[in-house]
Amino acid sequence: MFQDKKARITETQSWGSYFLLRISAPQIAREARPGQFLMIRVSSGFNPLLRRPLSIHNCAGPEIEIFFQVTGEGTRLLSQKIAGEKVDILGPCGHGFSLKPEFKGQEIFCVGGGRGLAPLYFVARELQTVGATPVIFYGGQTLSDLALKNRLEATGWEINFSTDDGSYGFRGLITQLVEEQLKKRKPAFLFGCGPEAMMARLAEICQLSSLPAEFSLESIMGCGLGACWGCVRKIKKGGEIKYLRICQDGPVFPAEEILWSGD
Amino acid sequence: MFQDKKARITETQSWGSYFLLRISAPQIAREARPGQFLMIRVSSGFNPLLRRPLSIHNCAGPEIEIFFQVTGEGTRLLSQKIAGEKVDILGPCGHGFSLKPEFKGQEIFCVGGGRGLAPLYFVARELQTVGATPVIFYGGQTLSDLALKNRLEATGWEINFSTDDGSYGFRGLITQLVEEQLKKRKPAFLFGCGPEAMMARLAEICQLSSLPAEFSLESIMGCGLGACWGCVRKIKKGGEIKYLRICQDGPVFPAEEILWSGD
Amino acid sequence: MVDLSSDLGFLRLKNPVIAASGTFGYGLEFQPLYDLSQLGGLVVKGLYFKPREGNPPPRLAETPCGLINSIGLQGIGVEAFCQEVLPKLALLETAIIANVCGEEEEEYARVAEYLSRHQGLAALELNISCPNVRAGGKCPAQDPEATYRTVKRVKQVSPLPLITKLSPNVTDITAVALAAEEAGSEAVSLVNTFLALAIDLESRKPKLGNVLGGLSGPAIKPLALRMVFEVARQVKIPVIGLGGIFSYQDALEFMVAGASAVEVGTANFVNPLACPEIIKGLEDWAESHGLNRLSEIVGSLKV
Amino acid sequence: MVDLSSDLGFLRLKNPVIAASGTFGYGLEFQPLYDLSQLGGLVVKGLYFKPREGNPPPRLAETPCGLINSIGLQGIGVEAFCQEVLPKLALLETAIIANVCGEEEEEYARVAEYLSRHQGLAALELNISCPNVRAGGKCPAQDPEATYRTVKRVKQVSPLPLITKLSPNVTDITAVALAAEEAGSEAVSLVNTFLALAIDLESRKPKLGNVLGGLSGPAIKPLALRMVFEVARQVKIPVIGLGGIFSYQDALEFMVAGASAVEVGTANFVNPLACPEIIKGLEDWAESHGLNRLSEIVGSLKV
Ligand SMILES: Cc1cc2nc3c(=O)[nH]c(=O)nc-3n(C[C@H](O)[C@H](O)[C@H](O)COP(=O)(O)OP(=O)(O)OC[C@H]3O[C@@H](n4cnc5c(N)ncnc54)[C@H](O)[C@@H]3O)c2cc1C
Ligand SMILES: Cc1cc2nc3c(=O)[nH]c(=O)nc-3n(C[C@H](O)[C@H](O)[C@H](O)COP(=O)(O)OP(=O)(O)OC[C@H]3O[C@@H](n4cnc5c(N)ncnc54)[C@H](O)[C@@H]3O)c2cc1C
Ligand SMILES: Cc1cc2nc3c(=O)[nH]c(=O)nc-3n(C[C@H](O)[C@H](O)[C@H](O)COP(=O)(O)O)c2cc1C
Ligand SMILES: Cc1cc2nc3c(=O)[nH]c(=O)nc-3n(C[C@H](O)[C@H](O)[C@H](O)COP(=O)(O)O)c2cc1C
Ligand code: FES
Ligand code: FES
Repeated sequence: MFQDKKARITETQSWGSYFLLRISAPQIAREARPGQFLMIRVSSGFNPLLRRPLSIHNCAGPEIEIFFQVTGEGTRLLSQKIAGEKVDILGPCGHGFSLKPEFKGQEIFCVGGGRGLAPLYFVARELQTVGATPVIFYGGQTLSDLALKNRLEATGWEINFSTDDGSYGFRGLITQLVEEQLKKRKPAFLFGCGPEAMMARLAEICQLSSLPAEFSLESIMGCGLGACWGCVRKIKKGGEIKYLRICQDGPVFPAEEILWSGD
Repeated sequence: MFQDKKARITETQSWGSYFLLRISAPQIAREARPGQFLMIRVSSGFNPLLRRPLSIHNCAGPEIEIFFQVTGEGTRLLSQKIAGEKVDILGPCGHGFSLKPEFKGQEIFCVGGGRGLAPLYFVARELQTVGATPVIFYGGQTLSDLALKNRLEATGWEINFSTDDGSYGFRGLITQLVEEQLKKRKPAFLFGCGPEAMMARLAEICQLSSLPAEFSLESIMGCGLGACWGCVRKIKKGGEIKYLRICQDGPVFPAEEILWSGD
Repeated sequence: MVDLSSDLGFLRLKNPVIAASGTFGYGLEFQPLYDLSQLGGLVVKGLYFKPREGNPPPRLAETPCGLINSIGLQGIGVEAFCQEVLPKLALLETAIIANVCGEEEEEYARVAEYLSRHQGLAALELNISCPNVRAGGKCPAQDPEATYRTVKRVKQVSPLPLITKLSPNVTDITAVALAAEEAGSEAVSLVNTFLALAIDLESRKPKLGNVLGGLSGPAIKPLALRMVFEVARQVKIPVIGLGGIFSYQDALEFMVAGASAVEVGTANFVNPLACPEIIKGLEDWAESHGLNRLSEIVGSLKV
Repeated sequence: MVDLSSDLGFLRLKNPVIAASGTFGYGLEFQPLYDLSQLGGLVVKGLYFKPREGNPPPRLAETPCGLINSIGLQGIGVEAFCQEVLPKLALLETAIIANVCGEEEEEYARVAEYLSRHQGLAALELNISCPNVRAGGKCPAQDPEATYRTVKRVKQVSPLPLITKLSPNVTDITAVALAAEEAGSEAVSLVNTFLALAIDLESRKPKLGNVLGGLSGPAIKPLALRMVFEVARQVKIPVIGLGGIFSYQDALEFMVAGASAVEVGTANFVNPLACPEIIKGLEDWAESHGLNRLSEIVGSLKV
């Protein structure tokens, strides 16, 4: 865990409301694991006051990447940063996805909705290095939500796209696409990230197919360090239901431990 | 009085900590008189919260100019604006310098220290149009404080420079230079703006020489409209000493009405 | 067309937006910028019986998202107000409210009584909550009994509807609100400013000539909103909410928390067009949310 | 070398900077980022006797220059704290202070008594001022008598020096401070958070699961500074100041206003290195101002 107060942005890319920043932060990059996240200070002033949690989208040598959608003032300010600017980053925070030795030779589904693809790119890359085969599912409302399309297509991985309006890939929900695929193939695991409703439905599907899965959850965060207890959510752990800290006890949790907000 | 929420900056110039912005604000420019000022919103957020009062440095057709020194966060933010950006300006505020018909054919001393020259450029230009002869006194600690040197020298006016360290013009205080000149010539009036101590000393000199004078005063301002009574200062008016509003009853006051902070 | 009006019972405002006392001068200072008849109402600067000198400058200091003031109610007094200002204000098509001050109970009564004898006022706002005048001492709004007494006394001498303005510098603002209601106040407005201190580090002196002052602006919004919510659940008279309202969204939040109308203070400095812009924003919001009457949302917070 | 130490009488801190309760976890969470032995002290998260579930989320909401929290003191309870956490904290070369909570007087006493039986604590901070627990009800720090009783009771059972943490949600904080002093508290710390509300306009629901929460951060600094100034002039015991301290300048302002030491809360979230940076800033400032002992500036405000 490091606070790099002067991490330098080396590259920026954007697609509509989606942005990708590449940032030089060698200490953080060295420790980063897929599913972990950063706490980024978006303003040097007091508005917004708190850092913003963003998944580590990729690591390349001393550099890390973040991929995010502008959803409010904090992400808007971040989106305005240009290459050469410094940002104050804390990380890597939390516990990431479980990459198990037995994944070797197996297919692993990585299912992301919109900005939810952020942590999955990193996990897919790591899966490859351990000899597993990532299968990407990438859903959005419309083509412009599939901001990472080209980047993903360049990897050579199998990618399944869906859009609600059919403007690209399968017309419908990404969960339907996963469900269909599960009729034909037997992945060893599923990693998911995206809107709550999407993940809840995915969890159901996984349970029906006895497919073990992990999801990366979100919550408003104070510290990102496990110190403030502001980010909690009800989690089933060892039979008990408790408020656990998303930042420290997560953000990645096994599907069976999560209580979905619809529950 | 207008609030122009989208006045466009058309040109910027800077010399070290001094900045000049040219801004298109036709309604305000049409009404502006020398010695009046603007209330400028320097941040679209809440820090700093209040507008900053800045003298009207010049008016040219639909455009106005401001000339300022960075002294804190507000002026720093303003200094970072670039041509093309919009600013929210309120003005023209307050009551300016008295330009009397009897000035015609007379010499008028315009004495400014550092950023205090801001309102004097406009007044000198107007003096010329009424047939008076502006004589500029421009003092600073060192050469780099004489940011407007080239601009002034281009006007053809008589300019008397002083610097504390002698790096340009007379070595010493601008007040000494005025005092000396007053031994030789008889201006009809003096307009002054600058640090409190400089103006206080000038007022003394004027009194000794029976030279009528007006000074532009500063104070922290809330509204600039005469509504909050936050900007007051003790002023002698009709025998009485009262808290008057710098923004509305001033910012320009006759020398004899002002109580200097050293008094 | 959405109905924006706010019916306070004793007074019907064309819309719920009122310019707050002390931030809008005697009302006419903003006239050059827009037609004041657009406003739901306006409260003039606090009035004592006699003219007042006010506090020594500096009188203003900025803080994070806030402003501390210690004007100390410099002002022209009721006589000059009624002669020189009120006749002009009376021509406006908006509710004119006078902010009534006093060193002690009797002065409040004298001011209220004097004002009531003149035409043009829609209501009085009883300023028993100004933190800027009594050095170290308390203001009546910091004590339910003093509030009760002052309101009662003013009601005896003035037939005008009374809005009692509450102080946030209290342990339990609902007790003070209930005292005002009980004593016959037709409404309460809250909050006045929070007692605050700012220090200039290098000189080690207070930034304000009066040492302490009152904090206003966005910084206090969540505190004011909490108090409006608490008071609105306790009293039956209408509540006027204020404290850090800068946008129509802020105004709506106060209404959702229980305010029938709102006052806009410090925002007038930052954005002199704040009031008309908020009114426009409320209208657009109500329209886009399919409301017939904006007042439907008053007190609609789901808890 | 400037002497940064702060002598509270019952406790000598190596420097006046203490990490504030609830913003620094059980202390060890910041260990990966810097050596905690740099700190003047650290106050752990509020402790009840038993483990506590805390309030329903969302538990945090941002406001202009501020943060509202309603954690509701979720925590592990004293037993787990003394077994699992305290032994590790005791190894640090900094003053470890436990924040003592209770549903009622007896629980405060039980927690204090339990903690006193263990090694490693330099002092207790009595948290009678948390706005996040009693729905609608008051906390002891909102009443001088309740404060007196609670402090007295805790002093009976615990030999540890006691710092009573005061609530800003009161009419007169000096009365409460004096009550704490009178009951034997060795120091007071102020302020805890200000009771606040934030509303999500579109859903018309409170932003926090618990409806109300406590406001902290830069927004409250001028209010906290005023209260520290008022209290420091009234009590003889040392005052620990907090509320919106984000920089060494902020810390100095509290000291000039009368605080012998300061606590840093919300700033730890925004800048996890806030505490060591403030310590460094204090040192540099004292040096550049030619001070031998930083404590010379305590209470030096010129009024
Ligand atoms: C561990 C973690 C990893 C994340 N990774 C990414 C990522 O890689 N890319 C990405 O685009 N986004 C990610 N997010 C979400 C991102 O943090 C929020 O979108 C961002 O904080 C919103 O800030 P804002 O100031 O732009 O919006 P705000 O104005 O603060 O909020 C806009 C809306 O989003 C809600 N919101 C704010 N913060 C959060 C939050 N932390 N969780 C859920 N809802 C929130 C608000 O209540 C509001 O409705 C992640 C969140 C977490 C907790
Ligand atoms: C009528 C009027 C006209 C002015 N015209 C000009 C001008 O043309 N060019 C120019 O450079 N400056 C001018 N000033 C001064 C200018 O307004 C201040 O320098 C500016 O507001 C400081 O803002 P800041 O945020 O940069 O500094 P801050 O951080 O707010 O303050 C820096 C320091 O300046 C003091 N200060 C802040 N505001 C004022 C103020 N209004 N008057 C006196 N001291 C203040 C503060 O107390 C502090 O010590 C004028 C002031 C007035 C009242
Ligand atoms: C400069 C200034 C002067 C004020 N004068 C008065 C006053 O005369 N009477 C009064 O009742 N309130 C006065 N107030 C308080 C405001 O009316 C209002 O209650 C407070 O500022 C909170 O609202 P805001 O945050 O919108 O400003 C004054 C406030 C400011 C900033
Ligand atoms: C998330 C959070 C949790 C807190 N928990 C506690 C607590 O357990 N005990 C306590 O006495 N104060 C608690 N506080 C209050 C702080 O210690 C401090 O008094 C307050 O936040 C003001 O200081 P600040 O503005 O520096 O944060 C908490 C504050 C926050 C923001
Ligand atoms: S964000 Fe502070 S504990 Fe999780
Ligand atoms: S700045 Fe408001 S009256 Fe002068």
